[in-house]
Amino acid sequence: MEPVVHLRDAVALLGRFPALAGVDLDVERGEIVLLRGPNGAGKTTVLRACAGLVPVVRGEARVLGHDLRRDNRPVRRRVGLLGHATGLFEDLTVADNVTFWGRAYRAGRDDVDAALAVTGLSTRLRDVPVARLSAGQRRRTSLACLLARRPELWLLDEPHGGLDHDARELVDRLVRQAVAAGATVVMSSHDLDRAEALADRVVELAAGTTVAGRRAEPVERDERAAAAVTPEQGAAPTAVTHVA
Amino acid sequence: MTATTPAGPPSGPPPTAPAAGAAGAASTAGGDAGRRPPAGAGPAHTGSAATRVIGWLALASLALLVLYGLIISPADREMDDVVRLMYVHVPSATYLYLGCFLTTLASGMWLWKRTPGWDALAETGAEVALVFAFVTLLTGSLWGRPTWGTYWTWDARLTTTAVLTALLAGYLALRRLDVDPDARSTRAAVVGLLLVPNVVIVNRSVEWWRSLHQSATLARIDPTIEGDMLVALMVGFLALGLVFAWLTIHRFRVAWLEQQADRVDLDAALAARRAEAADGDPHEKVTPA
Amino acid sequence: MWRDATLVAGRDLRVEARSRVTVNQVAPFALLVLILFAFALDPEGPVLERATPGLYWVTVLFSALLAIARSAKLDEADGVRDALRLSALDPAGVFAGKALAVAAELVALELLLGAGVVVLYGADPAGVGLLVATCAAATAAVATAGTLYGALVSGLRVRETLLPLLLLPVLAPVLIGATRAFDAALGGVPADGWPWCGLLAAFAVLYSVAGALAYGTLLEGS
Amino acid sequence: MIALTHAGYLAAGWLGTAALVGGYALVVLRRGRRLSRHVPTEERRWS
Repeated sequence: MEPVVHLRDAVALLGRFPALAGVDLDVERGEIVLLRGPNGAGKTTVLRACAGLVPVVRGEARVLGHDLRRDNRPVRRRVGLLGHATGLFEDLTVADNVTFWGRAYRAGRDDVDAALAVTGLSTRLRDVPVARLSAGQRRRTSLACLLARRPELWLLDEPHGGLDHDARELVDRLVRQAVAAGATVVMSSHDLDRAEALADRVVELAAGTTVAGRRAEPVERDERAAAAVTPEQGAAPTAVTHVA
Repeated sequence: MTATTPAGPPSGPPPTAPAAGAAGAASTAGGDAGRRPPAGAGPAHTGSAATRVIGWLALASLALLVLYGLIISPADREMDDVVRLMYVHVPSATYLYLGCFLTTLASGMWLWKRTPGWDALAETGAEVALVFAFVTLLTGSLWGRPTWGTYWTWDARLTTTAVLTALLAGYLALRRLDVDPDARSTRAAVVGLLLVPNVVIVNRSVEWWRSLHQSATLARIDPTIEGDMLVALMVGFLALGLVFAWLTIHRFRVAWLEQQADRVDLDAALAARRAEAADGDPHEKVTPA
Repeated sequence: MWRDATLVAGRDLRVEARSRVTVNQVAPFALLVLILFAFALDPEGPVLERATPGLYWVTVLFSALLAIARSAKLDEADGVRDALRLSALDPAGVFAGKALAVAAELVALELLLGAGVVVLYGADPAGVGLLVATCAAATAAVATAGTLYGALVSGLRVRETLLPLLLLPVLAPVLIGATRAFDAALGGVPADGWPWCGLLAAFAVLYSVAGALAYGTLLEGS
Repeated sequence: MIALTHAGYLAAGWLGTAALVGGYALVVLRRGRRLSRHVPTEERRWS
């Protein structure tokens, strides 16, 4: 079966800067893949490129069976991106925000309510303006927007960032539920212990290129510990398989 | 930047006929130059055999214009010697509109085809048009002072030209921004596409405004031009047309060079980033802005 | 498309209702401009009376710039543009919705300014049909063109200065048309005003079509 | 006297035009020369 994500030597630009200088990435349906690498390695840009938000200007890029370089429209509606930016309207309440984006994604009333309930936003925080929320609460609101649209491919950029322990557990639980329901997940994280426990596989990026973790490479479990202890050896080939 | 165009290889197709329609000879010459296969060494400037010919022809016809416009042709019965400003004013106004038309056409084509040559042509048209707009306003008001007794009057044509100059200035301000080149081109193309419709609307409304509101407009003096005066005007059209073509081709090549320079930068940056990945220490890596 | 338009318009107006920037800042600003004009031109003389339509529409235009900038800013917030691009919303619908919301704010402003002109300048509203039609057409023209140019400059660091530079020359015909039509309605012959109404309507149609077609492209070019 | 002032307007118009167009032409030429240094010769497809 065709992989959900297939990038081959993909190049993408931020302005004039080649944020991606040749990324290889293959993700099969139902996988949870962790992108790992130092700041500026291109993790965020890979996720945005997979969503069709950053054009891939060289190389191959196929997501959910569509060529991103030809037409990214059918892809965009089937992916969900949880980014650094929340995409929320400060003056509107949590419920207003989730309802608006839910309707913008053609989600039903029930999906919106369910998403609010699952993220614990259906009670006290429901009618609070986003401007008054903490960073973690905003992240939860974004997560509710993502849930409401029920994407086939989840693209999570630092999903654990700025969250307390309970909220991190919530993220992990939602990810596992989504995968159980047939979704695929690509994520980046600086909480490596937690993320690697969640992920099936790690792909290592450095300076906008894939340095380890291509599908074809042999997978060895033992290297994970070494990589976690000395993250500055990010360029060293490391591929990890994990049973979640 | 050429490489960010979604379709087509980053090298992009050759520019489609710069100065298309500017002047018959000029457009074929420029087109040939643009389509020549990348063999041999190009010069270190934007000149070519064709532009040198156009340049010399332009200088010669400008000399002819001085001869006819300032010496041979007679003074007008009503306007006296200031009529000689018309030999510059009328052609430059015409080429101003031609430049705007070029920008709108190229903007539309860029939005459709997304080939970098059209983007360069759109920028070229607007900038050359702005130069001719200044010439038009200068000669127009200098002509107006002795003829109408005032440098400026709310004449329909003058007002239209003034608004058009503001529109061109806005368009070029948008083009000068240092942002993502592809996004800038797209935004500029939308503004450029609306340029001619805007001019038409402004012209209609101003024309109407003056005729409805003020019956006693200054009598416009449009004498029937004939004889040597007609010849002088025709020479003016020829000379400024050659100047327009020369400027357009050169400016187009500057825009083309800018795009190519961007692309070269991309290749260099790509190589640098790959080298960084191959042997880089993560601690030395700089986070991109 | 219309479903998306009402969704977006509802959101923009809801944000407006919550933040009250138009009510608390733009509206007082507009009235202030009216008062400043009275200071600049002798309020007792005939100048103010003759200039009333022009002053009215100049004030509307400047206030509209504020409303348009604010409307555009709403969709350039962190991540909102990405979310819009990922959503199933029709770009034409988003454009229509934003234009509708701006138009609604403009209508409120125009009513307020109309009252201000009557009270402060002693204008005598006659030819009500023409006045209403002119307001409707001019509002549509300003809202559509403004939303399009607001999207054009959104996300740029220099948007505050660039928006007036790009938009005001474009709106010059609207100012002329609306002023002439008001002139005709207030003092002259209403029949003279209707062609101007037609011009304004044509302008609004042009920019509705252009905006609906271009908005998706502009959303992409981030 | 009037003819003289007219000559002034004329001179201002013609010389101003020459300055504007000539100055712009020089700017364009110089930009072209400067940029040419940064672009490989095979991309300068004219001669």
